[in-house]
Formats: sequence, C-alpha cells, structure tokens
Amino acid sequence: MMSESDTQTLRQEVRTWLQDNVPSGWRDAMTGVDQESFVQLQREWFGKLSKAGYATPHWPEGWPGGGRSLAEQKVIYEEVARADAPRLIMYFVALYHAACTLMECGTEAQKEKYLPGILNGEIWCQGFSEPNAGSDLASLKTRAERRGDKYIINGQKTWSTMAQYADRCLLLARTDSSGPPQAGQTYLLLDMKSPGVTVVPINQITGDDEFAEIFFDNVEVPVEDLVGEEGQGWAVAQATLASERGLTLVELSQRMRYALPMLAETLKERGLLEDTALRRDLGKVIARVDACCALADQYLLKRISGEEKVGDASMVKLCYAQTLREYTKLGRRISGLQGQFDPDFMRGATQETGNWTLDFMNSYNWSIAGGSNEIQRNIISERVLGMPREPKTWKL
Amino acid sequence: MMSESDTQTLRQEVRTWLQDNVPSGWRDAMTGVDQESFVQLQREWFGKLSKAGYATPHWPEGWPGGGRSLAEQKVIYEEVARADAPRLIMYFVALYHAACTLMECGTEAQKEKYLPGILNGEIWCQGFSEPNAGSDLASLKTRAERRGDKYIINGQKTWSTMAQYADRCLLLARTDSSGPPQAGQTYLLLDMKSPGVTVVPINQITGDDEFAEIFFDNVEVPVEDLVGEEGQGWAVAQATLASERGLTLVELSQRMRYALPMLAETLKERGLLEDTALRRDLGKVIARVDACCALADQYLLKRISGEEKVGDASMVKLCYAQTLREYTKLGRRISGLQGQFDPDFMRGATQETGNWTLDFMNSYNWSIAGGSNEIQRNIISERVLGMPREPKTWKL
Amino acid sequence: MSELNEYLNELKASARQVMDGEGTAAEEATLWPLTVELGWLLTAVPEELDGLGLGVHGVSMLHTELGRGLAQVPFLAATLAVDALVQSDIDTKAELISRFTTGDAVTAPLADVSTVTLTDTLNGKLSVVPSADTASDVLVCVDDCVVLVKLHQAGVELSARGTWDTTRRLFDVTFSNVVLANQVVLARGDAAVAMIARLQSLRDFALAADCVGAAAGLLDITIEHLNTREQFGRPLALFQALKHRCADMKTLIDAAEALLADSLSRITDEQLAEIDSQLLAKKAKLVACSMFADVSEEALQLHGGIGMASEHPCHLFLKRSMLNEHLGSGNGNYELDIADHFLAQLA
Amino acid sequence: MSELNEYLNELKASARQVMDGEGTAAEEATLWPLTVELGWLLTAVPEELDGLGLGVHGVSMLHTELGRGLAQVPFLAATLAVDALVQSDIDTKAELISRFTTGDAVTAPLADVSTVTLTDTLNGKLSVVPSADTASDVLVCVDDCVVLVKLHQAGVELSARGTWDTTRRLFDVTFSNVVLANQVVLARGDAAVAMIARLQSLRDFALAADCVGAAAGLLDITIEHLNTREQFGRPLALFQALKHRCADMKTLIDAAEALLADSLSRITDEQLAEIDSQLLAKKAKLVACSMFADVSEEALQLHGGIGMASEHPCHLFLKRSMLNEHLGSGNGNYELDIADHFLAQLA
Repeated sequence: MMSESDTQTLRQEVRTWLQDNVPSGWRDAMTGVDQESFVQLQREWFGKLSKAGYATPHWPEGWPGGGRSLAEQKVIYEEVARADAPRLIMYFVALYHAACTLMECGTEAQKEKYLPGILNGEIWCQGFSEPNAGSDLASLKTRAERRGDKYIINGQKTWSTMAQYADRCLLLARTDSSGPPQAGQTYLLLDMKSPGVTVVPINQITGDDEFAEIFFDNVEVPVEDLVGEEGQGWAVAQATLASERGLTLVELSQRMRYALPMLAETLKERGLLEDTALRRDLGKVIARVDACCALADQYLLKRISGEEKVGDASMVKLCYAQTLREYTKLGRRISGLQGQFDPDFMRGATQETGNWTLDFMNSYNWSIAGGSNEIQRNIISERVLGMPREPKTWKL
Repeated sequence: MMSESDTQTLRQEVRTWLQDNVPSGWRDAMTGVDQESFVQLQREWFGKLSKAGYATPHWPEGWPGGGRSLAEQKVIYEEVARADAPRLIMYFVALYHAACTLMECGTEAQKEKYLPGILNGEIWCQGFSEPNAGSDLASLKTRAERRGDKYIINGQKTWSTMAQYADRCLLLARTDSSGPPQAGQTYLLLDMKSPGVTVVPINQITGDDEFAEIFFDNVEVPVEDLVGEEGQGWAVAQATLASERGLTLVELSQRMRYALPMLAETLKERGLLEDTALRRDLGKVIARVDACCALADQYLLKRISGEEKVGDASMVKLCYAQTLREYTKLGRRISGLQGQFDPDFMRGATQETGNWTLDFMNSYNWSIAGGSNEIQRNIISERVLGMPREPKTWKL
Repeated sequence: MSELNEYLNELKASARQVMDGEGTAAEEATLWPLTVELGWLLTAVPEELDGLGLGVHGVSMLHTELGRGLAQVPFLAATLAVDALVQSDIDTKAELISRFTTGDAVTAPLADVSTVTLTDTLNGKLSVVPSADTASDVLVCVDDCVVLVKLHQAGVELSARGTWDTTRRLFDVTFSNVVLANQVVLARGDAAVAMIARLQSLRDFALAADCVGAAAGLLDITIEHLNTREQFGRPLALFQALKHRCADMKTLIDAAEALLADSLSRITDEQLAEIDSQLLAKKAKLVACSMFADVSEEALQLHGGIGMASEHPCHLFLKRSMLNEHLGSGNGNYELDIADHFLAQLA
Repeated sequence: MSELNEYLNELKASARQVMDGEGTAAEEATLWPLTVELGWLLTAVPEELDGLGLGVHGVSMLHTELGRGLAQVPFLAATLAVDALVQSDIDTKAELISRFTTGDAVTAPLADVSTVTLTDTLNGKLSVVPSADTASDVLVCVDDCVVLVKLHQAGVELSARGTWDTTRRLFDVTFSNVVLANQVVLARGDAAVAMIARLQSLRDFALAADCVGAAAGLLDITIEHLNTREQFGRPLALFQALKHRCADMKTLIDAAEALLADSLSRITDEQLAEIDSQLLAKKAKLVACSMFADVSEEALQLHGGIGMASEHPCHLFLKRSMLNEHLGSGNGNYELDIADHFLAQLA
C-alpha cells in the first residue's frame, strides 16, 4: 500500500495538471451540440490524458502511464471527479475491457496487434447486450459459425456505447446452443469496418444517442481473433467485466459530491434558500451522498486489500443508483416548472449537468444498465445475506 | 337503493342519537386503564347500541334492529366514525362472523340456540389463526377427532380478539390431513367454558392485550355444534369471513378523516404551525386520507350494486394500511422527542388516540393481520392485474 | 343523474374507441381536427347553447381518455376558454362559442405563472399556453378581470418554449400595451373572481383526470411488457418483487380515480366556483399528479432498457407526469392550500 | 494506526462475545456491573490516566456492539461525563475518573433539551438523563460552563419518565437554587464551549454506532426469521419481494456503517471539537438514525404477527430507533445544520 505522503504527492500532481488542462467551459460547449463536437472533445481529451500518462494507470508497468497501484488509480479518479473533467466514455471499453481482456486472455500476437492501437486512440465497443436479454447475458442469441479459418457472424447487439464511432468490437457470440445458456459462447475481436456490419444509433429519451444497435449480416471474423477457447467466452467476459469496477463507482460517487453546489445554485436561482423543507431535504441528500462515497471508497479499499466478497460491488452499485435518483429528484423538485423547459441535453456529462430533469432521467441508466437494481437485489439477498436462490424451475 | 332523502333522515336520526349517547370522555377514561374497565365500557356501549337498534343493522328483517340495506349500514358506520364512538371490537365476531355463519350455514336448532344469546351480549371469539400460519389459513394444524357424538379438540389458536372474555368460539379444526390443505377442515361452535380450554392473553408491543392464545387439551364439542358438513369448514369460513368487509374499511377510513384535527392539535401544541414542511406534509396526508375514504366508499357501492370483483377489497385494505402508516408516521414526526415519552396506551380506540407513537405501532395491525400487505399485493397482481400466480412447486 | 351517467358512459366508450384507433400520443395535426369534428369541445356547453350539457363530469371523463392515449391536443386550454365564454354575459357569446367549438381555436394558460398586468392596456407575459400559434385568441385572467385577447394583433408576441413533455406545444405570450378596449372582456369584478375560481376548479379536475387516465394506460403497457418479456427463462411477470410493485401502482391509481369520481359526485357544475369545490379539485389534482409521477417512475424502471429508448412511449408518460405536477399552481402549493384551509376551519 | 486497529479488533471481539453471552436487551442490573468490571468505561481514557487510550474509535466500536445487543446500560451517558473530566484541568481529575470508571456511576443528558440556567445557582430542568437514580453525579452543560452536579443534595429532584423505548431508563433532573460554588466546575468560557462541542461529536458518533450495530443485529434476526418461518409450504426467504426488501436494508446498513467508519478515519480525538468533526458526526448520526428507523419499520412488517408480540425483541429495536432519532438535537435539526453549513461554505 502506498504511503500517505506518496498519495498526497500524486494527488497534488494530478490536481495541478487537471487545473491546467481540463478544457474550460466544456460543459457549456457540450450542451445541445451534435455528436461530432462531442467526439472531437473526447478525442482531444483522450490525447491530453494519454500524453500525461493518466489514461492508462491500470496498465502494467512498462506501458506508458502504466504500473499504478489501485490506490494510485483511486487518487486519479477522485481528482478527475473533483476537477469536473469530461468522462472518457468513448475510450472506456478500449482502455479497460479490451485492454484487460487482451492482457489476461489474449495471445502474444493479439496483444502486439491491438494494444498499441488502443494506446493511440482506437475506439472499441462492447457487443454483449442483446435485445430482450436485459440483464440476462447468458441468454444471448447472436451466432458465430465456424467456416474454415473464419467465423461467420449473424445477429444483433444493442446498447453498445458509441458503437457508431468504434473501430473494433468485443463480441460475445454463440457457437453452440446445445448446453446450458452460459456454455457455447465464444469471445471474438471484430473489426467494425468489416462488410455486413451495420450500426444504428439508439435515440434515447434524453435526446442523446450515445448508444447504438449493431447488426451483423454474415460478418467474417478470422479465427486468429478468437480470444480464449471456442465456447469459453462466458468465462473470458466474466474475467474482465469487472476490471474497472470500484474505480468507476468511486469516480461517480465523487462526481455527485462535487456537483452538490449545483443543487445549491438551483435553490438560489429559484429564490428558495429560505424554504426550510427544501433545505432539510438538501441536508439529507448531502449526508446520503457522503455515505455513498464512503461505501464506494470502502469497497475499493477491500479490493486493494483482497478482502472483497461476492455481492459487495452490488451494494455499491445499488446504493449509487438509489442515491443518484434521490439526488436528481430533489434537483427536479427545486427546479419547479422551470425545470420542465429547455430540453437541451448535454453530452458526456454523465448526470450532473444541473438540468435536473435531464439528470433525473439519466439516473435510470444506473438503475437499469450494468445489472439492474433488481438484479443487484437478487445478488445481495442471495450471495451476501445467504437467502435461497431464485428457483431454477417451477410449476404454476 | 335507498333515496337520497331517506339516507339523510337516517343520518340525522343516528347522528342525534349518537350525540346524546356516546359516553363522554371515554377516550380519557380508557387511557392507561386495566382491561376490566374496557370490558365494562364495551358491555355498556353494546347495551345502548343494541337497544337503539344500531348494533345489528345487517341482520335480516324480523330481528330487532335488522333489515337495513348496505347503504343504510354505511350511513350508520359513517356516523359512528364521525361521532368518535367506541368501536364494538369485543362484539364484532359475535355480531358479524358468528351471526352470519349461523344464518347462512347453521341449522334451525343452532340458530335458535345461539342467535338470541348474541343479541343479548354473548361474546364470541374466532379460532382461525394458528402460530406459524400467518396469512396461510389453509395450513392449520389444530385437530378435531370424531369420537361417537363428540369431537375431541387438541391444538392451539392465536391472535384471537378478546378470547379471554369470550363465551363461545368459532373454531376451524382439521378432521382429515390426507387431502390438499383446504380440505379436511371442519367448522365447529365451541363453548369456551368447556374443560380443557386455556386462554393466555398476548402481551402486545403497545402494552395492550386485546388478543389471546387459546390452547385446547382434549376439549369436547358435541356433534350438534358442527356447522355445515364435516370437512367443509373452509367453505363455511370463506362464506362469512367477508361479511363485514367494506363496512369496516369505510368506518376505519372515516375514523382517520375525523381524527385529522388531532394531527393539527399536535402541530399546534408543539408550536410548529409555521413549519412549512410539516404543513405541506399535513396537506398531503389530508388528501391521501380523502382518497382512501373515496376508495372504501366506492368499494361498498360496488358491493351494493353487485359489481364487486375479486381483489377489489384487497386494494382497499392495502390502501388503508399504507395511508394509516403514513398518517401516523407524520404524527410521530410532529410529536418529536415528546412523542417518545408517556407510553400509556388507550384501549379500544383502534389507532387514532393522538399518542402518535402508539398509533404508529398500531398501524401494523392493519398491514399484518387479516391478510398482510404482501398477501394483498399477491392477490391484486394475480387477480386484478392478471399476472401469473405464485408457482405451486419449484425446484432450487 | 342516471341519465347523465348513461350519456357519460356512451361518450366514454366512443372516446375510448377513437383514442384506441389513433394510438398512443396521436399527433395534434390529425387528432385536433378530429376532436373538433366529434364535437368534444361542446361537452360542457349547456344544451341551450347547442352543447351536450355534460358539464365538468363530461369534461373530466374525456380528459381521462385523452390522458390514457397521451393525446397531443390543446383540449383543456380550449375547454377553459369556452367555459369562460359560457359563463359570461356578453352579447356575442353564442357566436363566439360556436366559432371556437367548430372552427377557430382558442387557448388559455395551464399554469398560474402569469406576469400580466392590466390598466387600460395589457402588459407582461403569459406562460404555459398550449398551441398558441394555431389559435386565434387566448383567455387572460388578471386579478378581477377575464378577457379574450386576439393573438394576431400588434403588441402580442408568441415565443415557443421547448419542453421535455413533447405531447404539448407550449408558448409564452407577451403583451406590450395591448389596448383593453379592443379586446372582448368576459367578466369584471366579483363575476370575474368567481369565473377565475371556476376555471381553476375545472382545470384541476381535468388535470387529475388526465393523470388518472394516463397512469392507467401506462400500467396496462407495463403489465403487457412484463407478461411478454422473458428473463432467465421465464416472463418477468412471474417475479414476485415486480408483481408487488405493480400491485402498489394499481392501488395508487384506483385510489386517485376514486377520489376524482367521489369529488365530482359531491358537486354540481354550478358550484365549481365555491371554495369547497376548489378544495376538492385541488385534492384530486394533488393526489392524481403525485400518483402519476410515482407510477411513471416505477414504469420506467420496470421497462428496463427498452424504456430508455425514445421509440418506446414509456418516457412520454414520464415527461407528461413531470409537467403535470407543475401545472395549475404546482403540487407544493396545493399541499399548503389544503393544509391551510383545514387549519383555518379548525380555528 | 495499525496497532490501534489491532487493539480495536481485540476489544470488538471480546465485546461481541460478552454481548452474545448476555443475549438481546440484557438488563441493566446484570450488564452494568459487568460493563464496569470489564473496564469498558476506560476505553477512551488516555493511558496516562490509566485508560486504554482508544478514543472515539474505541467508544464507537463498543457502542456498535452494545447497540447490536440492545444493551440496557447508561454507557454513553457515563462515557460523556468521564470524557469531560479527562478534558478538564481540575485537581481531582484522576481521582474522579477512577471513581466513575470503577465505582460510582455518573450520568449525562442525551438530548439538547435542557432548560437549565446558571447564575450563582443552577435552576431549571435537565431532560433525557439515563439511570439518574443509580448515579451519584450528573454532567451539566450551560452556555459556557460545564459542571458536575451531585444528584443527592438539596435542590435536586429526580423524576422518572416513562418511555416507549424500555431499553433506557430516562429521568428529568430538576435543579432549584443549587449553589454552583458547591459543585465541581470542569470548564468555563472558551474551554467549556470547546468541551461541549467535543462532547456533542462524541455523542453523535456513539449514537450513529448504536444505530449501525442495532440495525445489523435486527437484520440478522429478520433473515433468521424468514429462513425459518414457512408459509404456503415454503420458507418466507424464498419470496423474492421479501428478499429484495432485505437487500435494500442491508445496503442501507452498510452505507451508514461505511460513513461512520470513514468519518472516524478522517479525524483524530484531538479534533473532535472542530466544526468539521462536528459535521462529520452529525452526518453519521443523521444517516445512521434514519437508516435504523427504516430498517426497524421494515423488520416489524417482515416479522408479521410475531413481531407484534412483546415477547419477541423486534419491537425493542423499533422503539430504540424511534428514540434515537430524537436524541442529540433531533434529526430535523441535523438536516438543517448540514445544509446551512454547506450553503455558508459556498457563499
């Protein structure tokens, strides 16, 4: 574990760098703009972060910026949140899921072929979710049929972040339907420029379109882009799905905390600073946000010390989703009628935009995606509290 | 359906009678007293009501006070609530469950033997609930073994209202364990003075003890006190369980409404009339109480017009239990620290005593007993919304 | 009463049929002409003025159906303006009513956030005015004066306001020295105060009905989704935790609906301006709007990912529920009004 | 720090063992002498005064375990009084600390509702004082003076107050012309103000710990009940709706616990009187008390009928949670304090 003074030094270093480098006024610049502008911001911000060595703190020693401990990564995430810097959502899959998958399960050839590209800003997307599958990842239907030295892909993926800009895709496809749902899945690296790939952005209820559907029509993937064994895709995916877990929740919770002044701002703008009821609610939310931050921090400390238990992450995610809901709902209430106007959305700000109606709706991303609140409650009750599992079969 | 003017005449008549006859100061007289005083109040109040003909409005024409339509019964219930008269909880089983069971399923001999007694103030209790059975009435275990012209009863009942004062008991006992749980139950009329009957009051968390456990040790019941056929007890019980349904909920909802001034009183006593947050919460609760009253009224109107559907009653009960919780919780909040002192309970006032901590705890009677909120939600989702039933069997 | 009920039931059935035919969130361009053609604007107009004479009951019933289908029509605004005409004593009343129920559109603000002042001229801003661009006149209530103002004249400016709720097109209407003498004054003094009170009750009941209808429609869609969508090899509707939440939603909806029906049954059209009616309307509006917000929030979560896609109607309900909370004078004020009236009565 | 942690863990393990042995809601008559004998009152006393020197961390940890078992002991009150002695400069300090940690009991009020005024004499009422009848002295804080007052002297009257929470025995202590010169003044002026601030932080952290421990204990009991109790032929724990509610309870508890631990890790004992520490303590107390109230209410419902019987401990948790909400300066004031401090910082 790094010493207190090392942490302080790194913290100061990152903080200073962020003060000098976070694009000023990026929030206003991202409000109501088209997606190209947002992509441009992401590219530039990735370039800066990457050059400074703060984009890949989780990569192994030897890689530029790599070799940081989890404690150091935590410091970087916290400072990024405090500085209200843009989230690197367009590069997230590449830097975390793709890189970790390659490093843990990739062949040497695959590593050589793909890792430098990621470092240079290649964009990856995730091809896991499918329509009508929701949190039930095991039920996926997209097929990968082996023909000679190629897999032929047919099917559809959905809710893939920024897939419309992705160079490559982490694909889970079914090579065998005979066994239990988790079996028979295969993990492939797919070139998004391959013939037969069609990407259709999903128009979201907020007006944003950061997600997309991907359609595969006889798309060819060379067998050398198979990761792990054929049929072992589930295990490969599970190994890296959680690679950023904890860090993201620490960052998101901290972002909530640092956005609290926006709630106060709305209260002031609407002339409601004397409203005792709203002030009490603000006090409640401040304390709840602190509790959520504490739970996320504690979780990461457990990961660092190797004490993490199954279900711990579910509690952090559920707590975050619920706190965020309550938080943005208070903002919505404070905003009053005024908050129902001006549906300009802001790109890439996660939820704390100060447009509380937008932020409130965005809060559903966290209670639904990445395992809904309901799935987390199942996990917590069964794995943490030891209550009986949902029955495998039942008779009505 | 009775005309508007008939209703008004009856309403005026009942209202005047209640003004003259509700024992003044009975609430204070029932606070922190022993149960004997309460029993005395119940006896006297029953005597008065019965003499005035308002205790048995649901009995058929020909009986004293009987022959009233549901609409007239509703008027009486509403006025009793408005007048804040004591609830006749000690006579409730006798006047409703016992009387209706006898009238619908009893033999002529049984009617002659028992109905006049009820009218004269005999007290009946219900022997349905069992320990560890909760809302699952079908699972009961108390046994009734036929020996010659007698049934021999062994087992235990619980949560029987005022059983310690009861003369007779409506008993559901198992005569056959071979079939499905509902089958094999038999409905008996039991004399509480029979040898082998032991009654143990249940000390409740409020300090009250209006419920009791009943133990049966080889208690004999003559076969002529069998109601319906042996093994058909479930059907007999179901037929009359709901005899007062609707009326009770109308009365209880109205009582909530007429007790609202107590909330205002607490607010005033604590000098919190200027607290905007609490006033808003009061406004919310007032509106919610009105909605609950409206739902209960609508339900009774549906019963009157024969339009009642399965599950309608469950919605009223759930709505009442939740509204009452919210209502008493607001009272608890308004009471502050002061509300945590003086744990004197008041007997027989249902929940609106103005001691909000007590009332809050009493509100759990309505979310747990008579089919818990959870059971009501099952019924509503399955029977009203047509969602699939809980599976009969399942495999883990 | 039972004859009225029969009419209402007929109207309800036909409205349901129309709305089912048009589908969820039918567009203004199609649905508005149909609304006019069907004579729905005549619902509350008395028979002697060639209306249906179904009063606030009829209007509320229609709003329930329009809410259920998330109809994108400025029906409430027009109804309020027409009702003001009906209550007025002006000479041209019959003519104007006929015009606004069959041809030209008239509108009115849906929230009490006007900054309009009145001397000999009108000045200031009227907000939350639906479809003002396609209407010819707008109803303006200022203190003790109710006046119908032409939208296409010098001194009147329209400005479209973007809203999250896309089922309504709202405008700010700004008046600069609009000469009162050139407008149609519908009432002044006590008559105007009573008229404004009446219009508020009518509006609040209509909003309550809108919420009740919309929430019921949304619950149907949600149950349908849960019954159809499978996860882990079984329909979502089998999961008890979800069933229980649906049961709570249903109970909330039915209680709000019962309160609305009960409140309406306690008053006649002529009593709408009375303080007791206003309170009944406020309670109905408060309960229904809070309920609709709760139901919409739950529905979105129960829909999961598909609810987050704009192609699915789920979000339209949520956005309408959020706006509805703030219409009228806003839920927070209703809560206070109800409490304060209650406390005043006790004192 | 890690040595401290080791001590804390040892103390925790031994406390858990003791409390498990005594059972839920162990009685004061048995548990209090044991508490004294085990030296728990010395937990926060510095080593140079023959204490364990475990500070607020140690005290909070013990309170978690005492809360878990719903211990019926006036431990918090005594701890506060002893801490005031430790912070004081009086000559008899060592002697008094020794007396109150091993023999005579000392108490202190748990809520900020005193009406006591101070000139040359003490007058007025001190409320919410635990076990005052068995204590010899009580700690009194008035404005800028902290004083230890003998309970058995002329001018002091005790009056037992019945409470719903039967795990505490609370008293009103009334002073009539109690001459200050005859009491032990622990601090005056700025020193007293700082001492009072410190005692408040200590108290709030302890109450937060009490709630965290009690809620965790109650959830264990509830899960045990659900796993055991069968309905409709299967254990209640199989019903998803109930499982989900338990998951929410667990998450609430862990978040409150994390906040308490995190807050304690940010301060040293010496900083307890600082405004930042006070706010950390208030947040921890607010979050933990609200959580405990929520968890107790859910637990009672999940227990069903058996929870309504006084023989089952479920209600003891509920009643303690209700009282805890109002201890200190009461949850509503904490909410305002937190918001106002936040707003002031921004300004």
